Formats: sequence, C-alpha cells, structure tokens
Amino acid sequence: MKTITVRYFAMFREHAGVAEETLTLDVGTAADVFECTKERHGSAEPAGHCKVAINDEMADWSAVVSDGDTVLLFPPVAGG
Amino acid sequence: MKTITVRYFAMFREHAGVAEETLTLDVGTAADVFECTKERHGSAEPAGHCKVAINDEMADWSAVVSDGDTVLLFPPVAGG
Amino acid sequence: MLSMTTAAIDPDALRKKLFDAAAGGYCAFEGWVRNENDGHTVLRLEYEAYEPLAIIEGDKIFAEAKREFPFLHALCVHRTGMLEIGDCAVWVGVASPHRDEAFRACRYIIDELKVRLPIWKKEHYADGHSGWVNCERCAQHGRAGSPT
Amino acid sequence: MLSMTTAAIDPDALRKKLFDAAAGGYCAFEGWVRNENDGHTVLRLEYEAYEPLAIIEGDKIFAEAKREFPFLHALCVHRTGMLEIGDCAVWVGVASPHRDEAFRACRYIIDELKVRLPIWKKEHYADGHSGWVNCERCAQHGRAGSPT
Repeated sequence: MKTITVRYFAMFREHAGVAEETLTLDVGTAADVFECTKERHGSAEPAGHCKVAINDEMADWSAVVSDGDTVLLFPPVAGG
Repeated sequence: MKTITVRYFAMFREHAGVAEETLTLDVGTAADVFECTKERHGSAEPAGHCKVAINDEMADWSAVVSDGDTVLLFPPVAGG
Repeated sequence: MLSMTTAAIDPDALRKKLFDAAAGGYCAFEGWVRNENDGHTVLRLEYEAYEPLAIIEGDKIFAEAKREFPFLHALCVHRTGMLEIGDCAVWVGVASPHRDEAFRACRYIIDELKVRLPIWKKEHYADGHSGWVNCERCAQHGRAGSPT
Repeated sequence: MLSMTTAAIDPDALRKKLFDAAAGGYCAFEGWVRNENDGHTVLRLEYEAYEPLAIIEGDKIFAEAKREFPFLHALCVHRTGMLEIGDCAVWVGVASPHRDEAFRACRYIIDELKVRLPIWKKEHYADGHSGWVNCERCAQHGRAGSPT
C-alpha cells in the first residue's frame, strides 16, 4: 500500500467534493490512481482525454507512483 | 490628337518633375499614354508592374482613352 | 513568456512592451468572452488554472514557436476567475521583423495554449445551468450523478 | 472599412470599436517602421497614397475577406506622410465569433492591401540616399538619370 495525495481540478474537484485528499492505495501507476478515484467519486472521462502530473511534473499514465507522491488529475483542458 | 491630362504618382512624379500635366497626344490606349510619358520623362519600368486608372477608375492598359480623359499612372505599390 | 492574472488584461500596455526598432510586423490575438456557445446563451465564464504547470508548458510553447517562426518578442497573459461577456480572457502578442513570422507564431501560441495548458473554463448559462467546456463525458456524468 | 490618416494611429481606440458581445476572437496586425531593409539602415519612411482609389480598392478587399472568412467587424487605418522608426504605418483589426476567421481575415486584408492599394513608400537611408520600395527598375533609372 502507498500513501498518495491526490489533487483534483475543475470538474474532477466538483465530483470529488474536495480539492485534495490523501489516500492509502494499492496502486502501481498513475492510471491506477485515476481508476481508484473514479470508483471513489465517479467520472465517465477516459484517461486518454485527461492529463496527469506527479509531483508537479507532467507524466504519462503509465508512470509508476511512489509512496508519498502527489498525483494531479487534470480533466480535458480548454484555455483561451 | 487627344488632349489628355496625366497624373504622376510617387517615383513617376519625381521623374516627371510635375504631379500633373495636360498633353496633346496621338494615342489610342492607356499603354500608348504610358509610352509617351516614358519618352518624355524616362522610366525603365515595364507597364506590367504598374497600374493605370482613367478618370479615377482602375483600367487595363489596353483601355481606350478619349479626348479630355485624365490618366493616372501608378508605379509599383508597396503599402503597409 | 506566459503569465497569469486575475486582474483585467491591458492590451495596450502589453503591446508597448513588444516595441523594437527592428520589428516591422506585430500580430496580436485576444480571446473575448462571448455571449453564446453551442446554442446556449452564456452569461459569464469562470476560468481555473493550475499556474505552476501552466507557466512551464507555456515556456515550452514559446520556445517551439520561436524555433519554428523566429520572432523578436512575444508575450501572453491569461486571465483566471469569473469573467463577464466582452472581457479579454487571453492576450497574445508577437513582434518580428516581417509579418509572416508574427502571424504564424501568434497563431501557434494560441492554438497550442488552448489544448495544452492546464486551464479550464466553466460556462454559466442563462437557464441557470453551468458546464465545463471540453469535458463532455464528465459533464454527462455530472448531470446524471450530481446537480452541478 | 479602410481609412487613411496623416495623424498617429491609436490602436487601442480602434480595437474598442470592434467590441461585440458575439465576438470570441480578435486578431490585429500592425506594420511598424523598422530601422533596416535589405541591408540598408533606414532613418524614416515616407508614405504617399492616392486616397480616392485606395478607399475603393480597400472596400473590395474587405468584401472579399468577409465572403471568404465571415467575421463580425473589421477595420483598417493606413497612415501617410513622413514616419519615424517605431511608428505604426498600418493597423488592421478583425473580430469574429471564433479565432480562425479573425486570423485569416486579418492576414488576407493586410496581404492584399500591400499589393493592391495605390500606396507607395520611400525609404530614407542613413547614407543620405532614398529609394522607393518595390520600384527597382524606375529606381535604377532614377539613380542613372536624376539624383533623387
């Protein structure tokens, strides 16, 4: 089990009802973290449309998360 | 013979030394007028790079000029 | 260089920062909050950004644009928070010796910025609903699961 | 709509004329007098125009742009007379619902305007010479025939 801090943005934050939470999860990759949060809070958004960062660096969904990491979940963007 | 008022712009005006002059010419088309002014004031510019207007309307070089017309000779443009 | 602000954007002040005696062409783009999207009457737009990563990604976009379309100076300011109709949400300006690079770099920057920066916008509609732009599936879910 | 002026162009005032609640994208282009052309140091630029036909041709260009890239509003102001380095010689602004039309219409207008309007510019160089831009053959003749 790993202790992971998850930060939610925009729609994801609204779904979760919190901007940030620290969870104890049995996960390997960033994609696993995303799946866990979907089970927890719901979302039909596929990972392919979303982006993820680990400890303030953009990452692939296949990136391995380590105990103590902060994972940022970004729904589809629309700047400008 | 036709009485034609010729107006010169930019470099053409500098060549001619006048902005406008009224000439009595034996000409048929706007191109003929241009040739006459080249003989009179000099210029190596081919008509293809220049534009002509007759009585404030853009015209083709093949347009026929009439007695009393004003012919405007435009060297190559470069706005902006 | 990209920066974020919650204050009103001042295009004229930004434009003056790009002045250069070697610049012959200047191109600017502004995104304004408009009153309609996809058939819905929009009352206002709410922008949220994650600034630390937006700045980093913005720097990458500027570097790519400069490599591709060499320009002299470029700036971009993106506003966040609640914006009203007509407000300027984003401003991009580019100065270069000739106009082609100015137009192309400006277009590249705004195009990339819209799809790569961690910035989200929520439309508030006349009918009382609201929705996150570009987030159709999660918005669908949102409608089914929670009345946001 | 195109207009000509001998006074300094005020981009911010012009930009405000294009505001529209239905506009989501705004693109502007400015041509600035730069200090160099073709390896020559330029001190200033002199613009001459034949306004009656410039206005007519400008209207045609705007109509073409609007047909091709439907926009809400567009304006262009071209300055004439003697301009110094850094002065704005021409300003084009376009507002449209989406950014693509704004960029494309703006580009179309400035591109066409530069080759179609009866406007001429004379560069004044640091070495004391001057030359009409785009008028190489008559310039050659000018150098040979008269010391203008």
